[in-house]
Amino acid sequence: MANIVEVRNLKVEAVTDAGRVVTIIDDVSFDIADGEIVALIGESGSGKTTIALTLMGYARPGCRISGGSVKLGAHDMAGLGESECARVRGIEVAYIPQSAAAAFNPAHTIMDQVIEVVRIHRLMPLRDARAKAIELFKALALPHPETIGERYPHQVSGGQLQRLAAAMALIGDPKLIIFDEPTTALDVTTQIEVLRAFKSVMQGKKIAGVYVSHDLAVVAQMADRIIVLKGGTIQEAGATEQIIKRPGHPYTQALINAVEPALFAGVNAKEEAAKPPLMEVSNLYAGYGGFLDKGLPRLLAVKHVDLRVPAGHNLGIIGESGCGKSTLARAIAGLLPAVTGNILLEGKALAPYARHRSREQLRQIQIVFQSADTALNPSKSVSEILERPLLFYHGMTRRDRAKRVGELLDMVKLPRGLGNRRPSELSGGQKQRVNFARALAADPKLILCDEITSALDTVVAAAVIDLLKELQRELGLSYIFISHDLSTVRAICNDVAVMYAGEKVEQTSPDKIGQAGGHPYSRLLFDSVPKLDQGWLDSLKQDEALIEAYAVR
Amino acid sequence: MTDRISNWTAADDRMVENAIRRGATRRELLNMLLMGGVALTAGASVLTRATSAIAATPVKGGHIRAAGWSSSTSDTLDPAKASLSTDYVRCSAFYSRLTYLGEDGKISMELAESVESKDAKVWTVKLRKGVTFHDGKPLTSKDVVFSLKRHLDPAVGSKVNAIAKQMTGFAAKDDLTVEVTLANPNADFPTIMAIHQFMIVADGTTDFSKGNGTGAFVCKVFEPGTRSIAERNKNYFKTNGGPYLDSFEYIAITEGTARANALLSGDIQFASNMNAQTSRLLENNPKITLVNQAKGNYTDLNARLDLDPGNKEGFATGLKYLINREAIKTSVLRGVADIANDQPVPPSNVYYNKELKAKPYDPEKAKFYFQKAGLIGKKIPLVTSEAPTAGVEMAVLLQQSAQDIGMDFDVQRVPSDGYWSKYWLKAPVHFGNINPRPTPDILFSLLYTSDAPWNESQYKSPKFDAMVLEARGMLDETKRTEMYHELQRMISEDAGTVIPVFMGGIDATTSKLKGLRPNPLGGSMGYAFAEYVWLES
Amino acid sequence: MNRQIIELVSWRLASAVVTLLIVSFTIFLATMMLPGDVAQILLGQAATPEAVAGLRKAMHLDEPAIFQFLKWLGGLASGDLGRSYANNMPIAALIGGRLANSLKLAAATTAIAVPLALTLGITSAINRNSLYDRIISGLTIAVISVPEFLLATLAVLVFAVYLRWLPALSLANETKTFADLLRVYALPVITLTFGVSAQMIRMTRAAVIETLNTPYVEMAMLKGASRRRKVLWHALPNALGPIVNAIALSLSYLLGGVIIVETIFSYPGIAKLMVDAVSTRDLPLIQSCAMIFCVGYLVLVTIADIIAIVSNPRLRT
Amino acid sequence: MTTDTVSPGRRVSYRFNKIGLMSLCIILAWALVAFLAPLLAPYPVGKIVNFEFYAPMSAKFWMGTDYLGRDMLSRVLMGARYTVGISLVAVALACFMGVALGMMAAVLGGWIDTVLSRLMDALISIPSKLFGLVVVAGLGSSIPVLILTLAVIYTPGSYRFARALAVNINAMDYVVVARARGEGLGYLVRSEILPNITGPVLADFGLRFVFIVLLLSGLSFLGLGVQPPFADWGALVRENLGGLSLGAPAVVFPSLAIATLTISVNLLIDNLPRKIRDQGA
Repeated sequence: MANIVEVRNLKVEAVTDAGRVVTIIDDVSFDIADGEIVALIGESGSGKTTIALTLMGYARPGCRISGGSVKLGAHDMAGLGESECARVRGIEVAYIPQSAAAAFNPAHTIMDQVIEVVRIHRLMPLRDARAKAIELFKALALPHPETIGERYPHQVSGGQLQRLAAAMALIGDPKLIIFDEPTTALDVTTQIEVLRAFKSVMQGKKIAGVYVSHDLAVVAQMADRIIVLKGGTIQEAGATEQIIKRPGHPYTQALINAVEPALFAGVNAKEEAAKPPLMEVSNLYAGYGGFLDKGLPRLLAVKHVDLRVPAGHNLGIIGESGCGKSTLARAIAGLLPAVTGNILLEGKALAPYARHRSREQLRQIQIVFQSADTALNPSKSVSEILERPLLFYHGMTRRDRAKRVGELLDMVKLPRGLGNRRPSELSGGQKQRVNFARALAADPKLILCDEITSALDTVVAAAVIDLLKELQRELGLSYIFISHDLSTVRAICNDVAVMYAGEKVEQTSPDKIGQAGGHPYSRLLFDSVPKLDQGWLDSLKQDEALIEAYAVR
Repeated sequence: MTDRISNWTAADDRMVENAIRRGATRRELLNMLLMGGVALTAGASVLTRATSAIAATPVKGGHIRAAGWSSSTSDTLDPAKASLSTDYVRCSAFYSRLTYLGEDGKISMELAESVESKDAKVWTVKLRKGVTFHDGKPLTSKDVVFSLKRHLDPAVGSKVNAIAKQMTGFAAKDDLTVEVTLANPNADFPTIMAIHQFMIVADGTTDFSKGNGTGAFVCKVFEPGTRSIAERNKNYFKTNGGPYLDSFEYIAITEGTARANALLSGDIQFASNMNAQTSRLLENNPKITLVNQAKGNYTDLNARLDLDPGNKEGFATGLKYLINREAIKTSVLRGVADIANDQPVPPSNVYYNKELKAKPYDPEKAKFYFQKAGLIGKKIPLVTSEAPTAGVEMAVLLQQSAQDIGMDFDVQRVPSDGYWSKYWLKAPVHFGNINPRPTPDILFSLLYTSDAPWNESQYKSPKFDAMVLEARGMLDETKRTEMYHELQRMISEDAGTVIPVFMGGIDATTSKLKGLRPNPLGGSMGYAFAEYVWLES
Repeated sequence: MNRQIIELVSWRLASAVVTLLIVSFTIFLATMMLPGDVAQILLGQAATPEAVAGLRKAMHLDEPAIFQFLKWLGGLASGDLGRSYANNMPIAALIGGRLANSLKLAAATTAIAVPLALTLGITSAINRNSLYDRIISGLTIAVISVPEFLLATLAVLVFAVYLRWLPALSLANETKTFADLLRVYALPVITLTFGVSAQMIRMTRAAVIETLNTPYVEMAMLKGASRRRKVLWHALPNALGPIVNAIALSLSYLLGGVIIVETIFSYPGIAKLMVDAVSTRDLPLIQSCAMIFCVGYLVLVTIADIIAIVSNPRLRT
Repeated sequence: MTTDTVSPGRRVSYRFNKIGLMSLCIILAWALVAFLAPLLAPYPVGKIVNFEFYAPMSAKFWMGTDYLGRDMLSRVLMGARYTVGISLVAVALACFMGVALGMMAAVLGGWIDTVLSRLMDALISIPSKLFGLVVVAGLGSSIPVLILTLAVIYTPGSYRFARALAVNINAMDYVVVARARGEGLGYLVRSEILPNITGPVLADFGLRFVFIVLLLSGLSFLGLGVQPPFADWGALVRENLGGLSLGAPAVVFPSLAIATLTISVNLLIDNLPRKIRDQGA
């Protein structure tokens, strides 16, 4: 079988803002055979997307292909000029982006954008192109294939857009398609649909592919071969089966271990019922927008939710995007006042508005957000960030604060020297630790963790989870742990509440979730989490009715 | 010797021509030529050439656009309310006065056939026959009574209410005869009637926007704050002379530079009130003619005679010798000024005392007087502002001259806002600014009699007061003239007002526009140029 | 689509009334703060207390000011702008011709400045960092940085005084033929175009470049799209909102901000009218002018919003 | 995308590029001139030093003389004082009011935001030049009146700009965290929001400064600026506009002074170091 892609000694350099040149891809070589799908796997910053883009002769602004060759069929993409590359792009090699929602131009109809490649390269009459696009829509199992093209991007769901992006890539009959984390932004139930559509089209058309992902389980379903990357160099390459079954490199092993963390071995479930609950929420309603006649907000995001968190226990809240889990956290923290319902902290009712709560009450509940980037004030140093709650809640002197900051940094396993840095000088994992340390500084009883690991790479996320557990043991904290990722929740929670469309549909222990007898939505959610098993996707049988009822396509 | 002169160019020709237009005397002109290094005989021939260029015969026809410098939505065609130059120009074109003050400062009759009085108290005005308003209505004594009487009504908002108050009785004796009774005798009544606001409007007029008068032009378009278009009045009562133009448009261009540029680009044919600096842009242009306005406005330095240091004898006289009139004329006002002799009647006035010479610039003499007053070495505050024209520059000049003789003037420059109410007339030594008035009587009773509202130096002289009153009622011209000459002398010698120069602006026209002359009532030929100018074909 | 626009327009109408009331009252207060009143100003030097009082009485100015203001406001509600204090003419008549002149000047400038600014802004965005882009940027900065009156005077000197191609004055009523029209409007339009388009060029360029950094433009490039296509088909429709907004703000300046141009070219527009009105303390005229500027601004901003909605499918439905 | 390694481009410098540095130098030079003007000016500002008006440049009068024969160099140097001084104070006032109110509106929201925003909208709809004219013509031109008028005119723009920025920052998680902690308005505004909008606010400050310089010179052109014999640069240009066709240095130099200042500020904004520009952007 001939190779469609031959990459030799690829080197990519980037210029930093300070003007320094750094090598971000170093000495990478690999081949892709006709019709073969090769996965590039690694964490963020590993250079996987950068490598994939060089196959299109493209380096993002600030980067430059500085060495080696990238043979794509007859062309060396590393050596072509901009206009020559443009002639190749779209017809020989096509790209499916991570976020189709961002990659579709909001100002034009989907059809216009899908057939744009035809227009640019004058491949065929536009009428034929439209017919071909509709064929592709059908092949990708899109609903209303005849008319979906007339819509605008914002009128279709994320999962559909992702498939439409595939149609956009396929329209020019490329020999190679680059998938750049195409399902990362999707909910698990949606992801399955999309993966299936991709797989069937690729198999049908015998097109070679590069599948860029950080998710081994997903890659296992799609790729023939896997290349493991770290820090811009290849760590290990091999057939999919070999990599997931017999990883050679310790880094690969770490990746595999992080996919399915162990279940939480919490305290005995029996004991907890006896204790008075730390936090009790009953019949909570919350939402956004102006108020309607009956005193309910225009957009009700949380409906009739009851929760109970015994001291020292962790409650996981799981659900897909838009299920109201973050709103629930905000209502508890008093950021978004609950419309009705009670929030009791150690048996005492909390006011709906944070500003009506006492400082002591506020201190006991802390909230930690998903995106460490936006959760830390970029203009302050780590010490300043950590000192504020110490001053605010505890009125500590300057010296005590400095001492305590050191202790807090120790607790979250960060070097003390980091105190002088600003958030922009920290890595994602470090930021999330600072974020968490700030919550700890208050000396709280309950920490609301809103998707705190979602933006982190799997290995880093696993380490953060371990830290959380450790701190809980030492400090006797309780967490309300909100996530869309079932395995993470199961790794840390005594109890898991499943939310769907604003309501809590089920609350059970982590080992029982998704088992027969549970709520059907929980089962669907459980089933949809990819397994590190090559045959998982093909063998997965799901209840069509269930998907119809719950999956947000 | 031939008429050919070396180094004599067309530009010099124009300079001489301009000078003639400005009203320079033959003697001045010859001086000018001499300064240019031209022999007297040759100079004489140049002069002839220039004068002949002026003495062309008027031609009828044509249209011009003329620009004043101020205009607003409050532009009005009601002569009683006229306040901006644009109002004066328009009213002068559309209405007529009973009398007219000529270039030489002499009164001629306009709507009146005669204005006579035996005692200067009761005045009989006989009107011309056959004069009609633009709407066809004939002029009668009722119109005159209406026009004069309305100045007394506060609702009219007349600008000359104060002057009009001396008229106490109005009687239409017959259709063409009006009798006006004054509170006190005033021989200047005919001159007062030449003031713009006393123009004659039709009896009972309330809407003045039509400009229905008896003037040389009929109002076609009047847009306040924008423009007016006037057409020649075919039924104008004056049959000899103007108006020559078929029509003229009058607009305002506030910016001096913009006015000059518009004239240069040919958009307008007449630009009024250019200052010395802007004139420089125009003076070497063969297509432009500059005409000096009559000079009557002045900025004066006032030492109050009732306060220190003005009450020390010799101080005011010292100032009169210390002020450098020549320097003010040439450097501050760039030549556009006449040397004045410390009294308010300008040379263009018939009653001007030619014998009264201005005191020369003589620091030593000034020092003598200051020593006499015991003021050498004392710090004397001198209040000035931008509000009186060139007040700051004059103060600075004086300060420099004073330093040379050991006098210490402390120039206090105060804001122009509120200058007139806060400092003028009040500070011991300060600057003032006075606009031209048509008669010496108005000037004297406004500025120098003991009860004068604006007695700038607090000059009080019973002899002066009595003579002003006597002169006002005096019908014998010779005696009156003598009295006015004496009054001027008294002011010049005794009052605390130092009047260094009379100032005036410059009107600029295209060289094709002829007939423009200075007039004591103000620029643009006393604002009545439209009737008198003509366009060379 | 229509519902959205109707909603916007009706919301705008409602808030416009509030805004107009605020502006009107602010202007009223400001006018009250000004020293002197119309009677005093009209009398000038001859303003003795009796004379002022008499004239005030005759002009019905002796009523309390707030009463006059409310009367004017009431008149406005029935479409009557009242009469000018200064010359007793109906305000509508005073404003009519002037407003038409101002609108003509604004329209002429818009017709030239907007296409010019869009072309230059977009082309320099396409050729970003090229020599062309740098020249345009340099020129726009230079033009923004120079006072308008200097530009205007220079233009007069060059085109009217030296070259004698164009008239130095723009007397709006001089236009009998189309050629006249072009000549009369040329200089003020050139001056205004300079000032107005420089801002628009910068804004257009910035807006286009900002959209060029979006993932969908990167995607277009990965589809093989040319620079032109990226800018014109992908970036521009999405940059339209901010661009139109910038244009609206620039154009709102053309109604009331042209006082200097009106002064230099003796153009009888509405800005000069308002300045006159202020100098004579002509309350009804001041108010009416202020209302016109305010309405003009609101109309432009609303049009900009409507264009932004129509051009954006997300807002359209 | 979050990375778990510190990406190499993150440490950015406060260094100016060449154009930025040059602009900054020019601006600082003018500021220095404004400060030291009375010491630098060779002649008194109002003094007629030469009987020739519009004199050309000479060793005695470096920038020639003006329409009255006053030394232009002295006038331009002193003009810096008025132009730079008045504009700077006015822009500082405008930005202070605008930013303070804008942040307050963004943080408090609700009816305060609505009322403030509506008020500012109303103010913005009055053409700035006319507003300035009305006030200055009415109250008379003095330096405090000029400063206040200019400040009021440019406050709504600054308000809108600051509010838009602050609304974005206000939605950031760290502000939400601070709210959840129970922090008050003062802390939120001062510590959480302000430090993160300084970059753009600084750029806006510069831009507004340019507008104010130009508006001030426009007012001077209409005779409503600084009153003679003192003059800001705009007034200097206006006074000597008659000399334009003579090519008099008296009109060229103040024009150049305005242009160098405003162009420098514009260029400085365009070439601000990344670190400052990105602060909170």
